[in-house]
Amino acid sequence: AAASLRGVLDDVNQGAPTQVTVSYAGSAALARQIAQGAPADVFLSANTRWVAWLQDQGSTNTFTSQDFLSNTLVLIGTTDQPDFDLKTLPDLLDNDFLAIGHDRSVPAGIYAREALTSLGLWESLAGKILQTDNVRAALRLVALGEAPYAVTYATDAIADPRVTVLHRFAPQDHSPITYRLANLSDAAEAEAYVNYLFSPATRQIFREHGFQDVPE
Amino acid sequence: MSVTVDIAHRFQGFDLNVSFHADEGVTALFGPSGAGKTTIIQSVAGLLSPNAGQIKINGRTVFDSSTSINLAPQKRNLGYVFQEARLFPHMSVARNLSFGPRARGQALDAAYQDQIVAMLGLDDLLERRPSALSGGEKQRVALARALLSKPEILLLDEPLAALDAARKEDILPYLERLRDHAGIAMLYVSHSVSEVVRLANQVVLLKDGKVAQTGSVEEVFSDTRAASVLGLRETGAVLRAKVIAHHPDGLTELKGGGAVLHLPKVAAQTGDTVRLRIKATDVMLSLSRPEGISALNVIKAKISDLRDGQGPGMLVRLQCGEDHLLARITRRSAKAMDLKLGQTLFAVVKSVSVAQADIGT
Amino acid sequence: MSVTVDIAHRFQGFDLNVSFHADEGVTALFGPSGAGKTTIIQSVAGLLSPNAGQIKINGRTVFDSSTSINLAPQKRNLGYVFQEARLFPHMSVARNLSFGPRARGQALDAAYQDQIVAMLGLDDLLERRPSALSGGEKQRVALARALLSKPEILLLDEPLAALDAARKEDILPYLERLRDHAGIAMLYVSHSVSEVVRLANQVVLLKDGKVAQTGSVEEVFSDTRAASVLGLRETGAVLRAKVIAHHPDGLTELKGGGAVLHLPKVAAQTGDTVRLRIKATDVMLSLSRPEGISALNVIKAKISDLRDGQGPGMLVRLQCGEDHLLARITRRSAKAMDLKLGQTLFAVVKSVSVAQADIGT
Amino acid sequence: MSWLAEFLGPEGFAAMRLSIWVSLWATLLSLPLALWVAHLLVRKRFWGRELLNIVVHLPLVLPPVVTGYLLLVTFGRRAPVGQFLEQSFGLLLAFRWTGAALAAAIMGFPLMVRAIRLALESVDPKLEQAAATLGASRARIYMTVTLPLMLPGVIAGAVLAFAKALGEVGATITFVSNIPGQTQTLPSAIYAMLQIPGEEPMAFRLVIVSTLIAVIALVVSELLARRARNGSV
Amino acid sequence: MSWLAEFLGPEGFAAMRLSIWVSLWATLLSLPLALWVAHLLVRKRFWGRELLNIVVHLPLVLPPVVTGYLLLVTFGRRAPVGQFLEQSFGLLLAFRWTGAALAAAIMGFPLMVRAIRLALESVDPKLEQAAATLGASRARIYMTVTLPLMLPGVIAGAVLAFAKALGEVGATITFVSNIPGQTQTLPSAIYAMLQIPGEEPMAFRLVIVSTLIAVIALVVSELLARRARNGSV
Ligand SMILES: Nc1ncnc2c1ncn2[C@@H]1O[C@H](COP(=O)(O)OP(=O)(O)OP(=O)(O)O)[C@@H](O)[C@H]1O
Ligand SMILES: Nc1ncnc2c1ncn2[C@@H]1O[C@H](COP(=O)(O)OP(=O)(O)OP(=O)(O)O)[C@@H](O)[C@H]1O
Ligand SMILES: [Mg+2]
Ligand SMILES: [Mg+2]
Repeated sequence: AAASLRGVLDDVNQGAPTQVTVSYAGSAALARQIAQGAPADVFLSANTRWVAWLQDQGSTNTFTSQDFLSNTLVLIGTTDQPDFDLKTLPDLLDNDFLAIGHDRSVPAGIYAREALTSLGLWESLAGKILQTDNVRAALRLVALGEAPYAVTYATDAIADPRVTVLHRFAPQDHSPITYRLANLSDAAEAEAYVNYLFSPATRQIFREHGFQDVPE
Repeated sequence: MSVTVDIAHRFQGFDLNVSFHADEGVTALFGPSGAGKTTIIQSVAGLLSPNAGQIKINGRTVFDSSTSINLAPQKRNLGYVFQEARLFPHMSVARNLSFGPRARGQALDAAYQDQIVAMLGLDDLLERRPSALSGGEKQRVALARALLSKPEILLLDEPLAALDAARKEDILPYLERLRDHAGIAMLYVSHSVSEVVRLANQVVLLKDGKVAQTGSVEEVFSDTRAASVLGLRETGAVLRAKVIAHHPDGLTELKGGGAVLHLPKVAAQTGDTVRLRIKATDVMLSLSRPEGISALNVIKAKISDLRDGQGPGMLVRLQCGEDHLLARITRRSAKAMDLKLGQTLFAVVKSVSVAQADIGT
Repeated sequence: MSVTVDIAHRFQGFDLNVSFHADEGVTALFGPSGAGKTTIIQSVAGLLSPNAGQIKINGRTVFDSSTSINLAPQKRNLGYVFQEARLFPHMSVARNLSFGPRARGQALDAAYQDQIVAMLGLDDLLERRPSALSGGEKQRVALARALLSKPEILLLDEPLAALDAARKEDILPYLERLRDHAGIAMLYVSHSVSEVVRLANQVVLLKDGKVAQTGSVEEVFSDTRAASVLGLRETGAVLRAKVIAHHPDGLTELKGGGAVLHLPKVAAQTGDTVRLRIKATDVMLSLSRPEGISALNVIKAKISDLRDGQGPGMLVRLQCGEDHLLARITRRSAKAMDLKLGQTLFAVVKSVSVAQADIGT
Repeated sequence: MSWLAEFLGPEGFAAMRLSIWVSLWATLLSLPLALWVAHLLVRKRFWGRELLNIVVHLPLVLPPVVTGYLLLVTFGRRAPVGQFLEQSFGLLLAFRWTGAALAAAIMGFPLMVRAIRLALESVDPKLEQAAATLGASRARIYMTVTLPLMLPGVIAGAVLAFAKALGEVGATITFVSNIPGQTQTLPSAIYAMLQIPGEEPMAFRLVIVSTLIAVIALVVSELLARRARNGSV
Repeated sequence: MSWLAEFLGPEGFAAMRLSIWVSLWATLLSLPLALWVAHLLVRKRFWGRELLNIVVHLPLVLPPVVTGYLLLVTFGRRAPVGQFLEQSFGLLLAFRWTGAALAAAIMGFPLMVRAIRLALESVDPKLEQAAATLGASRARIYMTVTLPLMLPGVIAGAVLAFAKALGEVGATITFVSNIPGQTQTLPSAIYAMLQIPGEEPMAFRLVIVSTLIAVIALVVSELLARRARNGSV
């Protein structure tokens, strides 16, 4: 599973019907490993592109995939600013940085760029953006006070008490944020586990962590 | 056991070009610093491949530049005492000593080892590391290490240079016995004439990478021409003498040079023939047979050659029986005594002035 | 310039405990392998801190265990020729030679350097690396390197051991000049008696880490007790003689031991006093003044001591004028001649048997 | 040990055990090869020597992910070499601890070879010559003279490789993934934990354990090296 | 150069230039410190020596992310040391190439120190003694005897550190992030490329360039080392 799902998934798996072993790594690494015959039954990707890539490889016998979770994008900071205005962000930054995931390789970074671009802010933020190798690193920069702001998932903001959400991006400003699940095996246990993941009780756990159901 | 060397090698600014044959016994390589002694020995050992030529050990070609034969050192079955000790720094002295026998898969010859260790005074050093040894001690260990590997050929590069006279006196008789009884060939590098005369059957005189002279010790060192190479003090003759009797007062009676000689106890059996070196400077001439003097050895002789040296001295060659002696005297004495070719007179040699170290058995 | 040493040091299985004073000139450290010579020299150099004691150089305390003074080697202004050459392998010979002057910030003394280089025959080696030198060449470079740093104290640990007689002959006179004119103090380790006698003003005889005897060369080497340490062949006496005249036939006339002596040209001015070493084995005794013999030097003497040695020999001490001589003869001769204490007789010394190398100017 | 298991949690404890195991194997297995490669690089002149030198250094130069990626496409279960090894020897590397050991070994290899090379270069060939004149075969000389004399360097190389193996995450996680109990080493576990805000304390527990293991390895190596220098025979 | 810029694209080319720059600085700046630390570790006996040894090895043992994290909390803009450096010397490390150089230097430091240590240990103190008796000061001895004799090891250490700097990504990206043109080094760029499906070819272009740089460094170092061994003075 994508490393950023760790935490919530550990909670979820407590009640799983079967014994689940999770390998947390980057989506790219996992996709490639599955293509090379990794003994994986279910692949949870933070990123639809690597699921599509894996499907193209055609290296697994069975392959069914479906959207799994959704998330929202937020701007976080360290202190609560009730009258925060996103438009002033370039000025607020002054000598400081906005942390986002890498704008081409990290999903949250890609969404962040899309959002900021459609809001007309991307250009004016040039040179003030820190790109990290995963979204949690962006979060960490804010948590440590190294960067005053970051664009992350809402779920990340919930997970870390040191940060507060200053702004929620509207879903239409960026492509839909979807986690995708690929079922790679026809084993009954895999089927059961997938069903478990979609069960209402499990969904509730995900929601508690800030995730959202995929819009129909 | 024998070694045949015929090699040429070139270092920047130095050309080696030598050819000699070393039979069983000791062949001394003698010559000034930088003459090429070590280079020759290294070639025989197989540690240096000369540019051209060939080397045979016991008739077996171990190196030949024309056929590209070059036997590895470990296959040449030799023992090498390096000019610098080259002990294994990570092993105790004892381990250094047992290295050769182990490597050759020989059973431990404890008696032999004890003998060597005692002779070289290494008993107290066995547990030490080489780094905790004095210069002379290192050299002794290196010698012991080479001896203990029981080689067919021994290459000794100034093995006694760092040792005191007393210690040399302990080691030389052993090397003599090795020469006489073990049937091995030794190449022996030394700057000490007395060592060479005592040990060597044959001398290869080197100069600037060339063989200046080669032959038996008697030939090379009795040659009046060799005097310039050997230096004033070392010129002398070698004569053969037969052991007649060992007397209870510690003197050995010998017959040689047509005369009866008395020397301090010579380590040889009655009837054996020994080699005596008598330095030219140790021989005094007298017109009449001297009486009432402390010298026991008076040899009647005939002058066969008179040769002026540089300086105030001259060299007198004497025929005594079938052998000859050299005497170095001043020209003033020669004039006073009116010496002439063919004249008969008496050579006086103090018994003890025939040094122990100059007796080759 | 002087060195005062009073130290104790303990190695596993070896106890050093020595005390001596070395004045301007050459002090020889003489003794068997492992006696502690190098340990002493290293202590003086500051490369080894003895367990206890103190060392003074020119009156300045450079080491004192009680006050924890321990001057760094670089502050002791000395030159050290190591037993193993210790050349810098990454520098050419020329660079090795100029290391000392550069380090001490001395201006290059080209004339001096040329002189040393020529004396030691290093001209052709200057561009070489130490790894391309023969054993003797390395030793010569090491000696040159120490000399060129122009130290106040010279520590020489067997500096000539790997050299041939001819080369030694080139170097010894230079060391003599250094001793006589440069006013520096030298500690000189050597196993060669002739080197020591020729060079040293004073001898410290070491045995097992203790000073066995100390004193002037004359005292130490003429002492019958020293014979056991020196070995049979090296026992002898040293006597002072005055140069009377140089004769045209190359002989120098001297007066010493109450007699007139003739030696091959001695390198000293008329009127100078020189030191002659006469080995006990080179002295022959005669009851009457011998006639018609080649030996020029006959000294009238009185027997002052008769001492049995081991073996067939004995040592006779002779009083001649204010000096004394030692003669080594066989007991058989002594009996035949019926020698007694106090008896007057004649000592015969062949002129040429007083070796050049044994004349200290 | 139980307090340690408690301190680290079951996953962390398993990761620790696996990491030690993997690092030891990686170090021990690469040692002979490193000795051989160092020997080739120092003592032999052959065509391709410089190439070998470069190949050995590559894992250091390339980002670990790249090394992991190359390992995956070479030794993966669908990859030619991986399939060959699996079919011929039943040796499975991908997604096994064996693969983690391979990754760690490769990442540490340049360090190990360099240390050994330096040590070999400072062994005096004159001593090997002396051994040869005493009749020792080449192999014997290597075992009794060369190797003991370069032992401090070999130990240094081994420690570097072991330490590197303890810290290696990029290539390992890319090659064999991060499967708890199977391929999750200490550093992979630390990596995963750092993904969860608030898990830093647990991550730092693992870091401390990792450091402790390294300290033990270092101290042991220094002792061994000291013994080697003073001579062990 | 323009063909290279085309081959790599502007971002890749910038990353290459930055990487060379950062690696050179990392190597050159850590060299004196590594010489000093190696000297302390080999020649001095002091309290805390073992501790220093461990600290030096830590970057090797810890997962790079951890090192990066520790750097961030030490040298970050809000961190005490970082603030001190910024206020006192105007030296900003976080999110700058200077920080990338620092991260690379620290990651390569254990390798450099080890190589230098090994070399220093094999310098014969007898030669230093000889230099001392010739009147050379300690500093002079170090410069003219010790350093030249250990030069092959120093060069090896520098090359290892340089190579490591060329490949370091974990600590760098964690400490200074990945700002194209400012802190995006070659390995960061490669890492990012490998996360994007279909970008492998570009990643491998960068890998090739990275390898080439390393090859040049290696060849130069071997030449230097050979000259050093044959003696350069
Ligand atoms: N580092 C050491 N550890 C233990 N013993 C040592 C050490 N160095 C020297 N020794 C011992 O101390 C004694 C004196 O050594 P030293 O080197 O002073 O002898 P030396 O008189 O110079 O002998 P040589 O003429 O053989 O050079 C020897 O017995 C030697 O074995
Ligand atoms: N590796 C080398 N490169 C260049 N010249 C060398 C090399 N080794 C020796 N030589 C030179 O070759 C000559 C002979 O050297 P060799 O070591 O054989 O002399 P040697 O007779 O043993 O002298 P010594 O009595 O001083 O040991 C010397 O002039 C020396 O400088
Ligand atoms: Mg030689
Ligand atoms: Mg000594």
